[in-house]
Amino acid sequence: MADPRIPAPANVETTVLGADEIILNMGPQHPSTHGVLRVKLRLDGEKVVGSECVIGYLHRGVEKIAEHRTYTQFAPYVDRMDYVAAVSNGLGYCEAVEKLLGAEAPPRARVVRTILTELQRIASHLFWLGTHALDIGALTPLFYCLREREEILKIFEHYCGARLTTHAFRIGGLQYETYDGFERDVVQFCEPFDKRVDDYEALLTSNRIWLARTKGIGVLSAKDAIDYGASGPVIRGSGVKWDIRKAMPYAAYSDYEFEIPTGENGDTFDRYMVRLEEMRQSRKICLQAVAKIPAGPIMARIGKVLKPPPGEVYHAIEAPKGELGYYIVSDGTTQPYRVRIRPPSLINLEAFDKMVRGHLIADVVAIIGTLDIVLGEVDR
Amino acid sequence: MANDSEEKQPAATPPGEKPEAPAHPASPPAAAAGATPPAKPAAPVAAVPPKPAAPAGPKPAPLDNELTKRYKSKFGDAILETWTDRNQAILVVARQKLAQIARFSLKDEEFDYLADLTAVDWPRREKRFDVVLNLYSMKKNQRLRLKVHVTPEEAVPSVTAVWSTANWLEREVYDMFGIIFEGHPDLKRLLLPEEWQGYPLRKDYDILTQDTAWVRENLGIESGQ
Amino acid sequence: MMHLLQTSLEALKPFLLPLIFAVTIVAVLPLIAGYIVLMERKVMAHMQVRLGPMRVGPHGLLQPIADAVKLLLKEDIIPESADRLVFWLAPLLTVTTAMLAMAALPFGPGFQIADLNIGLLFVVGISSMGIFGIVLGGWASNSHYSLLGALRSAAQLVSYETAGGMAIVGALLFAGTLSLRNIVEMQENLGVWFIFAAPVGFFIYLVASIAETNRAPFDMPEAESELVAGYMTEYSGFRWALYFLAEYTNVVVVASIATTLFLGGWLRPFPHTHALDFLDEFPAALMLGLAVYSLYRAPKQPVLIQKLVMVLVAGMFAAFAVILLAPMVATHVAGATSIAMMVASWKPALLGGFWFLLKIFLYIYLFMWLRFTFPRYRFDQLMRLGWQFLIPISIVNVMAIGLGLALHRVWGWPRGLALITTTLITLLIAAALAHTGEKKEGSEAMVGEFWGSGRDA
Amino acid sequence: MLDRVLFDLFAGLAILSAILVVTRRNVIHSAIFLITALLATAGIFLQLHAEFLFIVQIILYVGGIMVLFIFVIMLVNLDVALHQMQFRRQWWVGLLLAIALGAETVAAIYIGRLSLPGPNSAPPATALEPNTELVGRALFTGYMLPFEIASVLLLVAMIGAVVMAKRRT
Repeated sequence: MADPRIPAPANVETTVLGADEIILNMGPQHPSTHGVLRVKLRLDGEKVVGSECVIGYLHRGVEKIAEHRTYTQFAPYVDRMDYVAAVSNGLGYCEAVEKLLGAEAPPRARVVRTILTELQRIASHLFWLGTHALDIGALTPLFYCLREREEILKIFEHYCGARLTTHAFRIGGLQYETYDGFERDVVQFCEPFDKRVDDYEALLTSNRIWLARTKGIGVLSAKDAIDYGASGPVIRGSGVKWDIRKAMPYAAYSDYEFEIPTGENGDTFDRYMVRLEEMRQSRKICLQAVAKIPAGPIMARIGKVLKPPPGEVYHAIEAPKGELGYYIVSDGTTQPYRVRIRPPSLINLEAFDKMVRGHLIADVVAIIGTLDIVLGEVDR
Repeated sequence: MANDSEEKQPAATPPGEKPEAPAHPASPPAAAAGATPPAKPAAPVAAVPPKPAAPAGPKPAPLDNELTKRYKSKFGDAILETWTDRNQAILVVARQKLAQIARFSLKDEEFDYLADLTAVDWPRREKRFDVVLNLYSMKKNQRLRLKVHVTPEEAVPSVTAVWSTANWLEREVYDMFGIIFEGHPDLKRLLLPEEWQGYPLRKDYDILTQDTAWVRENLGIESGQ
Repeated sequence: MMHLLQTSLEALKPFLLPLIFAVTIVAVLPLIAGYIVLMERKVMAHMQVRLGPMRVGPHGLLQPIADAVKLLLKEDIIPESADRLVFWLAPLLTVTTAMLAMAALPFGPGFQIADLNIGLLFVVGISSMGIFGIVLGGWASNSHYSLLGALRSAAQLVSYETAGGMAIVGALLFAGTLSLRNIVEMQENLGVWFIFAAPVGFFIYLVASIAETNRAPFDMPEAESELVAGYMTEYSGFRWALYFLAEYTNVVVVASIATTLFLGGWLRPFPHTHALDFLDEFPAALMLGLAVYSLYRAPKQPVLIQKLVMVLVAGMFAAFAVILLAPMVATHVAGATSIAMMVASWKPALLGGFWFLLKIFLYIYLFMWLRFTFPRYRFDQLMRLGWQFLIPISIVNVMAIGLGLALHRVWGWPRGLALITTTLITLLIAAALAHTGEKKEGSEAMVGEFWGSGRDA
Repeated sequence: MLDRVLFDLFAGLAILSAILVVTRRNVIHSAIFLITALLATAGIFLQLHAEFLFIVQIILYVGGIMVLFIFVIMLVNLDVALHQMQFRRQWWVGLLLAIALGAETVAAIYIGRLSLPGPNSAPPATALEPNTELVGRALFTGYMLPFEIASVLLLVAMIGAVVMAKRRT
């Protein structure tokens, strides 16, 4: 029964179901909802009239757990949110706590962190491209993308022992020194990667059917993108030139030059082009960073027991999915008083209803794909 | 604080107000520890001073710059306090005026992007909840944090009309804290099932408790670890 | 009693040979369908930087047998609320129509079940009845997804049959007869395959045949990502295998129609130019090459049993090579004995069969190639392509070929020149039509209404 | 002798499925039986060596019209409508019409009984020569005008259908 304190919403006219309007329930077990997302589609024939996302199937209460763990103990939980881009989650959390402490990672740690985060961005975009193309019916790109992603995961495994939920960083810097041959592996991956992205483009970009399935689908204007708080490739696809790595540089991004790709009319095709271009830019960053990794310590002197002075901080980084923000409140004890994580996937998903109206069922799948959501991050 | 300095703070940390070198031990303003904490969360109450083993970071300091002046001139006493903590501006505003302040921030101060809306539960305080809005201005590349102190019974005016992204964020705050947002188009739980009893992120909601009735009825298992 | 038996035997005499052919085809077809599935999985795998089935038999060669056994043993669920009679009938209908269409197809000069003088019309007519199986199957399983899938596939088949039919008419104008055997003989007499005479017709038929057999990039009915498995969702076990068998038989039927009509049936490329007579030895050489290759691979197999199977496969290929070589060398080896003469007389039949199967193989390979490179068309784009582009172009193609023939026969233009001009006319009109199609889409902002006009850049 | 057996088979099948068409409650079942009836008549055409008619019957009736029948049945979901209204009251109108039609056919057969072939005479021995060409030639020479009129009529009908469909969506 509804919460008594909430007045029944007056303006919601109880819509008598139109004669031919049907509710199609997509998910939570559906091959292309990228996780346990349930979408209630109101259909008129095959055209989507309205939609409602039901989420929470993967809610693990990460923020509640944070209040019962010390700062260092909570770090591995962060990887389990956006499990496709665990490294950048870790970077965001570690930098937020470092800000809380008023400490800072040494230059060498910051450069290695940048390299690993950019590699993770490429891996996340590769995974997105493979599954997105698969949903629209192109079977082959998936295997090319996973082949490249495998190389990156090998580098992660060699560096910190894990491939997916890596827990690669520690508050204050890095746990492990880079293994010898780290630079060689990164260069070995990045050198041919540009040609690889050309292969994907050859398969898809000039493909008539791919254009027919992505141009003009799921249009999100720049004004709406900002109003709906979209971030990352979703907002850049609509033409807003905003990237936290440039606006508020963190780690070692201020030392490297790279462009921010943007689309024109904010449809699925523009977001696809933006993400492809971002992969190329990440490769450029990695190559520049690997060229000169400064020597020096990899861990700041912040001691074993972290007791940040009371207060709060909001630190946001540019995760592959968008702006990943950490709002941490400290009460001076060793355990954070409150950790709030701004999930880019959840907030990008809000624009889903506006983007999907007027399209057909087949487009719903393309639109879910273009938002690049991961349900671990949406439900936390 | 190398990377922070590039982070353009409102009025780039007013000259002279630069927090002195963090050498001296931070005054122990631990709000939570204080018995009957005064309104200001950071009032220095003599709690056990944290061991200065960790380098004591910057402590919250009152903030006064053109931005706060413009807000104060427009809303006068509705702006209760202005702080800067770790180089980030915080405005504590009155609950009633939140809608107007939000619209003012969007229209005149061009904070066109609501990065995040959340809440913090300080059970020992009389106005128990902090509703926190993290704003960001694309044009000025600045962040601003609005805070509202609320008791569980009071309803917070919804800012969904100002920034559409607040819709789900407010639903999640209601779901986790039980704070009512009046004027919200469709306020119901976002993550937990609709019939769930209790608000998990409240401090008094222990980590092991579950809505055993709901679990037994829907999942058919005798819950509890 | 003996008299009655005698007369009935006499009555059945003319049906004996076709009966044997029919039994061989119906027996061999599931095996062929199984190996086409294996070929598809292997080709798909190699296109996607992976190996495909490698475990059952060497290089997965015994995989189809494993699949068949699996499908036989799988539980055959009939949904409780399904309409039992129609649920049982639907897959049966698709398989029978698919196999019935094989009746008129000339696999070789001698090897044809029935040379109907309405051969082509018969094949097209029977395969158009395949829609019932799909539509009734979707309706009978009484689930929302299956009904949507069934409706979509029915609409798709109807619209692409028209386009395919008109494309066939394009080639028929040259052949002048409906009997498939005569069509191939006509291509032999004219000395030109109809693909060169009516190229536009061939490509339209290629596209239409892909859509007609519900294969990607037109496989909307069982688009995995939205409708789960379209009309086949509720089927399982052997019933589902029937649908699968019907789909691959349809692929073979469509491939053989295209081969007979456009690629010169059982004809060897350039049958008359004696300079290329070595092509007669090509089949045997190919088989020999395959035998040597599998022998070379045999020791490399990890498991002993796979080594044996590989040697067996090599033996089979060697046997084929000998059979295909026999007619050529019979006269030299055994002199002018009756056996040698008989064996030599088999030459056209054997070689014809080989070339026909090779062309079908290449056509099906083209199907697979398209399937793994193209994403899927959305349903309304698919329908719009069918109605607003393919059908008009196929009609224009028929008219153009008619004009070409008139130019040649009445005004005495050289045949080559007439045909080239008419093909150019068709291509020009096709380009114009495609252009207007895009311009119209460009202007519409929103994606269209129910059977909307999604973008077709 | 084989022809005789086949003929009886096809004729029996046609009559049986025709009866089933009208007696089935389930719409789809009656549609299926209608298809079997049409196929049976096509079989009889084939027996008379009229292949063109055989294949046209299949393409036209079974492949074309019946597909649209089933399409409509599925779209309109007749089953629901079937249970609601029963025309119980007008059965006697049906009966009268049936009797009138029956009398008419019996009279026709009785009058023409002389020209009908005897019970055991074989079907025409000389098979028709390939009648596709015959039908084709006749259509485009002797009956050119009616052919053109028919095609124009069809065109008008198609355009009418498109216009009606356009206005509804």
